[in-house]
Amino acid sequence: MTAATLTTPEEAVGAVKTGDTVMVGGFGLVGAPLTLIDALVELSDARDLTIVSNNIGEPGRGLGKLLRQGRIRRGISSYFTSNPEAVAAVNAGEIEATLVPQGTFAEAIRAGGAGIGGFYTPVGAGTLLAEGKEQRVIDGVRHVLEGPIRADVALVYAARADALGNLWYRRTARNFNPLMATAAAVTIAEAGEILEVGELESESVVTPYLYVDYLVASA
Amino acid sequence: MTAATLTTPEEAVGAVKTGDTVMVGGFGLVGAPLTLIDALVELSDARDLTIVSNNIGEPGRGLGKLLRQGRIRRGISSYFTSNPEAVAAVNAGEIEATLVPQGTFAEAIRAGGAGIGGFYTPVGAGTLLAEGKEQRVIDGVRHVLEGPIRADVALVYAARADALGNLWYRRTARNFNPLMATAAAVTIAEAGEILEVGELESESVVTPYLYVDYLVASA
Amino acid sequence: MEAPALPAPGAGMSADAKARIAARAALELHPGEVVNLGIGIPNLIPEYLGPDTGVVIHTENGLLGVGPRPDDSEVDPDLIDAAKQPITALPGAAYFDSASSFAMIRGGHIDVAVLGALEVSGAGDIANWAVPGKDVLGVGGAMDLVVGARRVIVTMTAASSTGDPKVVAECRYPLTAAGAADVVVTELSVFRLVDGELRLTELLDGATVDDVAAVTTASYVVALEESRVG
Amino acid sequence: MEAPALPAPGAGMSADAKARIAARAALELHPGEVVNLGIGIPNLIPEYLGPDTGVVIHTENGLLGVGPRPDDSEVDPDLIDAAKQPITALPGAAYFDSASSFAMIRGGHIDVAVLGALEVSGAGDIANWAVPGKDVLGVGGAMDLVVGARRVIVTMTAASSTGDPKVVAECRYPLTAAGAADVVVTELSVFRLVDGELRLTELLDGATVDDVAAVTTASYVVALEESRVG
Repeated sequence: MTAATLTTPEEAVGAVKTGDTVMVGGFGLVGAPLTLIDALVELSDARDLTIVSNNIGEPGRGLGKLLRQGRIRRGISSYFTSNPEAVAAVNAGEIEATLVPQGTFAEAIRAGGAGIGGFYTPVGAGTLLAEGKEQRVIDGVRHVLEGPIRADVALVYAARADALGNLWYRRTARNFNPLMATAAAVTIAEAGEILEVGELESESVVTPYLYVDYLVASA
Repeated sequence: MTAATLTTPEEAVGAVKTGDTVMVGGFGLVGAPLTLIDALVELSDARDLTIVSNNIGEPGRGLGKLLRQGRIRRGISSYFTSNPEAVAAVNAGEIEATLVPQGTFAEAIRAGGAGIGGFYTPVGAGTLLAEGKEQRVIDGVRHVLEGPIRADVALVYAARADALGNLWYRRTARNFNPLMATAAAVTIAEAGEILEVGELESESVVTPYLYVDYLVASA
Repeated sequence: MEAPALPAPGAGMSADAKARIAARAALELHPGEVVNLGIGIPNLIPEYLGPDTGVVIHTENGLLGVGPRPDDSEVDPDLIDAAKQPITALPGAAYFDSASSFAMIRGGHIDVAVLGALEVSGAGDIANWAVPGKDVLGVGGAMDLVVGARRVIVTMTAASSTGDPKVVAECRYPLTAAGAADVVVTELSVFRLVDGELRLTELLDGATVDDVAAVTTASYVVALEESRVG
Repeated sequence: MEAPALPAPGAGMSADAKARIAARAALELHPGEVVNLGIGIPNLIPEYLGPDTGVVIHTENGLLGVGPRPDDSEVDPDLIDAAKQPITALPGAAYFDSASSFAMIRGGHIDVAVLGALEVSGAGDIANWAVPGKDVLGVGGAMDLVVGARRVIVTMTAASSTGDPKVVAECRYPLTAAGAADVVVTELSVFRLVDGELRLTELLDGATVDDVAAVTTASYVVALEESRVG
């Protein structure tokens, strides 16, 4: 693929269609692509979305805005609890919830980007969250088979990008962003700062630009 | 675990015992821990070693020296061919060879460090290298089940370390080193340069120091 | 960071009980160990670590080398712990993505996980994430941590707010993992799981064997050791 | 980097044939595509890419953005390609570890893999790593590349050095992967696999349909298109 296309938030979120699965980076609101989320909320009509994100935002903040619009059909997360409105929506049957242990969630997204068909993890074996999943004993330890998670569109946030779309993340705002950037058909990166090509040290690039389709400057 | 212990090559390779599995970083000789390999060759008596390395060095260079000493019992590699003496040793029945596709080799080492019990890859399915391995069709594509690779000791090379043992790799000398650093009971890192704590940017650390047991300066 | 004075033993207030549990749990951590601290009581532990313990704190959202809490002027919006509270990072700290962070955890590279629980069974089963009939919608990294960490320390009050024992014969609540606990610290005592056997090894703050028995339904062996509280 | 003059058609020497194959294969690559080039003929392709094609070269030992070969004075011992030859890196290049590199490959993020082969079958099966009875000790990244790349271009001479056809009904040699080839470029022609059907789409350097048939045992449809050689 070619260098990332620099575009507006509005054009970028046009990639999200009704019924899509959308990954959204961030741990809580830290490292969340807030400009892109706002564009999705204000400038897109896509609905019946499956959201893959560690949390469904907070009440009225981040993905919590999209939730209030009733445009989320399903969430795949490790921690819905940080948004009581998401919990209420699940309990009211308004959205479907798939709860995944956080490490499995991260690993499954990585697997989705890395062409891995599935993996065995000891985490969750024998618990409620392994119900309906294949389990097998490996070296005496019970493991659960987990499949990859992929998406139609990923929305990620990086503190710095270069004009090609290479990404660099700051401090704990890295979290799920580099994983999600690899696991979607279309990746849209929001960057705090967009540098000239060559201004990011090549060893410091965390997400090489072949993963990034659209680049948007943070508002 | 505590900060890495700064030590001599001789003391460090004392961790390698007869019968051990030893991972050695590098793609060919680039990124190979040559000071540690020389110490293993000259200052250690450990034999019957299983070597996990992309190549078994070159004739009389790197791991090729250890091969000439007859101390390698088995090699796990993607490309023995770069050392004709390794090929000859396999054909003479002097060493046992396990050939693994390079991406599977890398992924299996990562899995070994990451507590993954096994993973399904489409690579190699239906070929000679999948013989004897479990295969299954996932989403219409045949996959092979591959297990993790772990070792007793890993020898890795990094251009820069800090005094704690955090590691930074230069250019294509990164290759298998960061993966192997995670996948052994004891990791010995050879560094071209050992900096004060705080001199490596925290975002640029590739191998956090909890993975590194011993730190040795390159000769 | 100077350790604050311990609250008076037996003060009975919940906040005090929690502080005493955190203070006792801190004694379980050794210099150089990499430790992940859960939300709640575990998060109080840094206050009871001396300045030179050299305990290294990992937070699963992507940092090895958590420093003290920042002053208001030092708060960095990009720097939080897993409880989503502002933190600082020590010199020599390293940042990484969530898959790498949980690779550390699941791969056995974290020495100790300290976490709260609803119940621990005599077999070391831990239930800490879900109450049947209530919302079962947040698990976070708990399952990964109790499976992956080399040593798991549970910190919790001996009984629930309604008086139900929390060290139990069998967990009623959904498990986080079976057989995962190594140490349980309550305001009354320390239990250790040794070779699959639950042992009462220490009484705290004047509690008696009978006090512990009154709020414990798990079977255990009384094998008291010298108190580690200085 | 200026493209060198093409060798004269029909010169017949092996080096010339290889150069012509590389030159024709270069026309299969489009601006902005990420391409991985195997050892041998594929490694000659950069010489035939114009300065503005914008083809981005990935090398599986950990670099996206391979630049031209260095002068002797520019050689950096830490900077090689998968053939272990010195390279340079372009501005905006990125380095990564081998697991990340093969995650790119296996995950479908590399647009094109160009590689040599011993045989390609009419079904697109590729055999390029092992000859029975000889050493079967080097596979490298070949299997990952042919499975993972979105488009796989095989560059090889039409027949082996002993005159055996290499576009065959069924591979005699151990497979690298089944049904993986999309395009086969030899010194005589271009074949394409379209919906599982092998098509002869282009004759090169004056070769005739009969010339191709004489060294091809695979079944194929003749479906000639306009030559892409300028």
